[in-house]
Amino acid sequence: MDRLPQWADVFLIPLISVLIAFAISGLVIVGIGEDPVVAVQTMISGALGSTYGWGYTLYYATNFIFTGLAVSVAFHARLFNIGGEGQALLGGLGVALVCLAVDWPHWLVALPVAMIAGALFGAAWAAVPAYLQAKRGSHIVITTIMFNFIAAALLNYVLVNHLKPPRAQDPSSARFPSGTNLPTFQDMFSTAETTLFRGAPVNITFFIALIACLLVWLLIWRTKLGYQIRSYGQSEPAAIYAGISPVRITMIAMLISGGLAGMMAINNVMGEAEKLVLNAVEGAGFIGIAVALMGRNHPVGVILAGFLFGFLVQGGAELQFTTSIPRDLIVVIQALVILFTGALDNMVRIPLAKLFTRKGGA
Amino acid sequence: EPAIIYDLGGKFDKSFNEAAYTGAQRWANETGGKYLEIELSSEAQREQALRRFAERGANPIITTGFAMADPVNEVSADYPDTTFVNIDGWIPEIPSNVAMIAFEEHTGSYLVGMMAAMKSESGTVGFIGGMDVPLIRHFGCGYAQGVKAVNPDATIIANMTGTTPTAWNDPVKGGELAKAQIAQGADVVYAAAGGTGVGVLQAAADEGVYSIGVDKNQNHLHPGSVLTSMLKRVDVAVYDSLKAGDALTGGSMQVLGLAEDGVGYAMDENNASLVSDEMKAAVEAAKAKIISGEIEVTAYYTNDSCPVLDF
Amino acid sequence: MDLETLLQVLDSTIRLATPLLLACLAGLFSERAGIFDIGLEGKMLAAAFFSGAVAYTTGTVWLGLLAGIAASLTLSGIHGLASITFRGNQLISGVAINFLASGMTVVIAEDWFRQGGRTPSLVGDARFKPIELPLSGIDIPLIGPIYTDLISGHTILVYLALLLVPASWWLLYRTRFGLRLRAVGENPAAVDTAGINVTGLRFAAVGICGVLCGIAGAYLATALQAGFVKEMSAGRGFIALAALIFAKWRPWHALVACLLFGLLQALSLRPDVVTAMTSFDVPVQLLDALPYILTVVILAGFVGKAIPPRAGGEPYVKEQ
Amino acid sequence: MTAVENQGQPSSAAPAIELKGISKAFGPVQANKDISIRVMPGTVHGIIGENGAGKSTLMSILFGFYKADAGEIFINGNLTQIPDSQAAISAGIGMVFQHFKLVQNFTVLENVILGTEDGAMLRTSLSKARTELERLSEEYELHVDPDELIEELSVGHQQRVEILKALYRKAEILILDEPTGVLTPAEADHLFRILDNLRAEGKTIILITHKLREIMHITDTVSVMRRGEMTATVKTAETSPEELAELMVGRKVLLRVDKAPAKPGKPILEVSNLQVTDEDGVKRLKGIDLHVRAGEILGIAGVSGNGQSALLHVLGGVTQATGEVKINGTPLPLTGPKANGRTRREAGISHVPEDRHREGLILEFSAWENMAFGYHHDPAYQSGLLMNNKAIREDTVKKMELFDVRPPIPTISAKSFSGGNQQKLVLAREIERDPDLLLVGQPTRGVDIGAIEFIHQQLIELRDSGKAILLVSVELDEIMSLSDRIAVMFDGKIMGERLPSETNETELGLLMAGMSGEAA
Ligand SMILES: Nc1ncnc2c1ncn2[C@@H]1O[C@H](COP(=O)(O)OP(=O)(O)OP(=O)(O)O)[C@@H](O)[C@H]1O
Ligand SMILES: Nc1ncnc2c1ncn2[C@@H]1O[C@H](COP(=O)(O)OP(=O)(O)OP(=O)(O)O)[C@@H](O)[C@H]1O
Ligand SMILES: [Mg+2]
Ligand SMILES: [Mg+2]
Repeated sequence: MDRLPQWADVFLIPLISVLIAFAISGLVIVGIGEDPVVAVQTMISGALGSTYGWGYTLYYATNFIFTGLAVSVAFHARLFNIGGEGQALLGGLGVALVCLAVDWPHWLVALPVAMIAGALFGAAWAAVPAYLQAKRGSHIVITTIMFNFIAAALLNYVLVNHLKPPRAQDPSSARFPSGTNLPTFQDMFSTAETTLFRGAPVNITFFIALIACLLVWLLIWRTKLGYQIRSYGQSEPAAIYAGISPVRITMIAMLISGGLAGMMAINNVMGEAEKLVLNAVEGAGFIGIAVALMGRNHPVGVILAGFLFGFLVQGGAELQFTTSIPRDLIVVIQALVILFTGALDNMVRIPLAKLFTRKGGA
Repeated sequence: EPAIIYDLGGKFDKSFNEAAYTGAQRWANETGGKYLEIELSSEAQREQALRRFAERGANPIITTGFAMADPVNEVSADYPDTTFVNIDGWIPEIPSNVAMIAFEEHTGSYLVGMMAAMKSESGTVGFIGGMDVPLIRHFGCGYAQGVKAVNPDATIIANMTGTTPTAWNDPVKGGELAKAQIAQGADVVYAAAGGTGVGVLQAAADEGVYSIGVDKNQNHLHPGSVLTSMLKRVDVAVYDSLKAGDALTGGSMQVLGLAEDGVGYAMDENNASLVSDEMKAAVEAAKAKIISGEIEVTAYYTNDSCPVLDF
Repeated sequence: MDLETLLQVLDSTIRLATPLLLACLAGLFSERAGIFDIGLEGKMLAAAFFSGAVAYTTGTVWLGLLAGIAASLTLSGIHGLASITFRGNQLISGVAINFLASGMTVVIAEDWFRQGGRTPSLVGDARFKPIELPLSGIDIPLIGPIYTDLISGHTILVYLALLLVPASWWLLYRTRFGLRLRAVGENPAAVDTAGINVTGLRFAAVGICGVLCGIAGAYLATALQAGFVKEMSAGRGFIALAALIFAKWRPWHALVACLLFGLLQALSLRPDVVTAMTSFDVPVQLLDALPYILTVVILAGFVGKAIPPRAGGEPYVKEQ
Repeated sequence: MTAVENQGQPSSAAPAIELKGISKAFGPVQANKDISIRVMPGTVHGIIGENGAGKSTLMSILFGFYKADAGEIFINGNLTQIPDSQAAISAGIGMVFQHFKLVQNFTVLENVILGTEDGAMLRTSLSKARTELERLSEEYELHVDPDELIEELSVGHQQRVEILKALYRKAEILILDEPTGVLTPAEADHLFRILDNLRAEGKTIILITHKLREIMHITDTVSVMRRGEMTATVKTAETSPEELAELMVGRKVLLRVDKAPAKPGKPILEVSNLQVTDEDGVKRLKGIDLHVRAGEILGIAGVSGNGQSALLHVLGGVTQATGEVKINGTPLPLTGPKANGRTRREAGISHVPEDRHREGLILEFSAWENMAFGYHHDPAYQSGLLMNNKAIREDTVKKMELFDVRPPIPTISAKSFSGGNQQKLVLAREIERDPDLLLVGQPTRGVDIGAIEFIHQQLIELRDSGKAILLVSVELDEIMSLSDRIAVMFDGKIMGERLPSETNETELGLLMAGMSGEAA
């Protein structure tokens, strides 16, 4: 097949794909009788026009960075972890159990324990599909989908029957003790005169997400383990030749992946809700697939794509406040971005490659 | 500019949220006023919606559903100049800028329970709740007491749709539950299940038995099949709150019962032929006795159980 | 459990199994031809909306059914374009289609009806009505009630779905088309060198999948219920997928799997029955999760191995 | 023995097949370059050529599986468009591919009718095919149970199904791509009887093979391909194996490597009763005994598919086995998690795999990342918790220079190097590890003459520095010129061992065909 320069593969194709997705979304907006220009303006001002908007955009971006990293680590081992949703749900359970277990004196003490618990629960939820893939060849895509549903049912059960405080109506846990409340950007950046990020849920987890990106980058491109993961992902026979155990790499990559997805819980459960609610993940596990795809499985790309999706979600919420465009339009845009950057990649790539070959040949 | 936040299920659930919407529309039509609104689509949006409106200076901010009580409690502290209203919820200590509104659903349900028992030929009636929470048991308990008051030998089949908020919006499941109850002999089915009730009422109409709507007047949905509706005047509560506007004060819990016309049963041309004069007379008599205290309808909340029904 | 209760539960099972069965057969055709389809859910949802919307607008349920099929076929077309023509990742395409349907149905519903993402209730001819089969109500012990309560009194789509089981079996195993379709899912190169058009065959399979998902969706909105509500497919596409694996990609097994999963759904609506049967409280959540758990067990190969079509999930690439 | 120009053939009858100017490229690979060929009806025409010469590609074009970039096809003298296999089948062409195109979980009958069903229902097709199959089986000695599943059949029987498929479609021209590569000698003999029958019936057969014996035995004419080009077409009766070999490899003189006599030392590798069963339950190795001493090269000759790959894989830790393997007197683990490439490397074994694309390299990785492949645990490549990429890059530059890898840029990806340079990368990585034992599979497959010479020199140098080398190659020349001892493998067993000075290609060829040396 015709070859493309790397920059075109990494930047141009996703860019064109996203633009096509946006163009079609624009048509949808026109189709429902709204003004796409107004929509874009609303989204931009709502998501980026104030520290409040930024506070939400970055909050969502934090979620998506975690799930995007989760998907991309698995992807490097050529494993398609579609179970980020369930792993993040379970991570939430782990975080909640830790937060409710003792009356934490200070968030600095609670946070590391909660992080470990979230990661462990997420990893545990990824472990079974990983084991079945590695040892019994069960297709990990199907098993992780199944585990998403099982996780939802499990969480439902635990919340309703065990974590719900007596007499409470809705299925959510008790509020976490105040010693677990993470500092928000409002706490960190407001001065005496001006309140910044007022009420926005973005919190210290954002920085943890960035650190996670750095660590994942180091892991994948700078450590032996990452080298082995990438080797296995590129070619299983070659990996076996080099003495890399497929079973071991499959397990490890999925455990890291599940752990990252589970860590998302410190953002949404510990940082935002400060209690465990049903469906706390809100599709972030699936959006992580799009984030990883668009970000070309690179942490920097994941940050950028996570930010894009954070913007879409927050901007989309604003649409609903100020225009009569339903929030679900954002789901449509997300779908189109996934479709064009993921499944219809070749539709952009093939003509582009032809274009480049023709230019190269001329 | 006031704002309304509808709970999961949406403002067109033909029931609870739609009642709130009706009240708001009435206010808008009468006063020409405008209001902001949003329909929640997930749990995690609750706080953001509250803050978003508070940031924009909306006042008062009216929320429907008990699940909003906790977020309101949280957020209200950050916006002392905004008044928040919550319908159906419960907070241990009500902040001074939060107005809580509750209804005596059990007394309203008692009346429709009486009507169900009088209408039933099989002696078996059904109750289908939405999400399995104390509030809905409260409905069911009042209903059961009403049924038993008319026919102490009556059988009451009670089911809940689910344990999560999706139970408010699952007409398929509602329909299946109704069919199951009808197959067990129920010939009047009371749905206290939000949007799920649409499926219940549909199934009852399909199977040719009677149903009882909830919250809003649902008699028109299937004329001739919906026996009546247990009115819970969320619309009135919303209308009153909007009307009070900036003057609205918080810090207290207001309970609306039969006396205040906060709850009741619906009569209109769609069910006129279904409800005989004797039935009406009996129900009206009971209503008066409840208001006067002569009849005491036990609230489920009293000790988290129902004297005449096991859930 | 008495006969009456049993019949009620089984009756409910049939109603709830029907959309699963239709979607499962849909997936069977697609996956047998080598195209994995995790977008069954999305196609059903889109079909549910468009069938409800058009049935309401025109007052004719048959037009609704056609609209549902058309909507589902459109999404199938996208899936085919992505996974056959452009040799993209079939799983990602499926994920995208699920998202697309979930968002689009609400956006269009909101624009069209302004009822919070639902259609108005369908009445009269805008719905499929139960059909009383001849002789229903006959008074023979045991057989009478079974015939009247269980077999008779369903909508035409239920009978259609049941008929589709032998029809699918016959099509797959007794016709030229079926032979080729199964072959293309096992070894597309063999089909290609036999002088058959792989692309055309796979598109045909994806098309059948679209039609069946369309019927499944229409059943939800116009037969099981009277109108569309947001997310009304409620994971049935994934349960159908699970049933497909459970059935090891075979039509008759699909019927059994869907009835089993339908029974689980019916039982989760009847906790009283479950409690009576098991004599302890089975959490409804367990019943909800059981289809998925069973599927994982099957996938793990502990209860007979489920071998998917060999060429499944891979685009057919002759030259690089 | 003169090569005849294929244009020079008398045109008394129209050729059954005539190809004119066929070209085909796969991306940068020019698989076929301006190829012309004529095949007369009622003859068996052989095609020989090295791996990757483009034989299969040419036949796939004739069968409509690939589309040629340029060129014309004439069938029985008529210009025929063959855009797809359907057109080829209608033109009376049948093909038995190197890798069979059968649906594994279908029955023989179903495979036979696939694509030529009569009508939309299967019933009539099936019963018709059953009768027809019975007739064909009788006529051509092609007996197979029509109701058996393909996956239950032996390879030989699967091949019969492929031939039956072609005959059922009334093929007048039958193409067989390396049909005997997977057959036992008895099966191969049977196949040749069938081909004889077919020729007697007036059918035209094109036979692709690597085996000169087969060419001499059955064909009427033979074409030689090299690097995508058709170098010659000759009458079989007028040629000899030697001449064909020369045409195939492209040089008159066999490449001889200058080397001093070996000075073997103590045994490094000792193998006894090594057995391997693959995941399909087929025994790949049926009890191998051999040893390699320090300072010598043991060459393993054999037709591919006779267990050489399995042997390399076991010794390299890729697959599990039973038996005993000792290195420097210490037994190696052959099963369990310890039987892997890492422990083999730690034991002093380096491994140049047969298939550099599938195993030896990660094509997407850069040259320097590939230089660490398999040796990523090397302490010299680490700095603390991380890998020392700088050290790896420096090491790579050094080794690339040493092995004259062009271009000597460590940052470009492996897939961007030409085949020869890719092979040099792998060799540099494995040889420079200074192993006690080097396993080398097909070291010069797809490699040009210059590089071959270089690679051969490197191997000799390693030997002279006192290392043991186990060389597996299908190229007899290579085996003859490099080895100090030659073992011939056939059907998972060592058929015999010879000294290069005391044997010749004919004798080795016989051993490779499973015949004992004495008969030669
Ligand atoms: N589908 C393909 N895509 C890309 N390259 C290909 C493809 N098929 C063959 N090639 C390349 O074309 C060249 C010729 O391959 P071909 O299979 O025709 O060789 P061959 O002569 O049959 O070799 P062998 O004796 O090993 O079978 C090789 O370089 C091969 O790698
Ligand atoms: N796809 C590619 N991208 C970048 N460089 C390439 C690519 N293909 C080949 N090259 C470089 O171009 C040069 C010529 O490549 P080519 O494959 O023609 O070499 P070659 O003459 O066949 O060499 P060899 O004899 O070693 O096989 C080599 O230096 C190679 O590294
Ligand atoms: Mg070949
Ligand atoms: Mg080359």
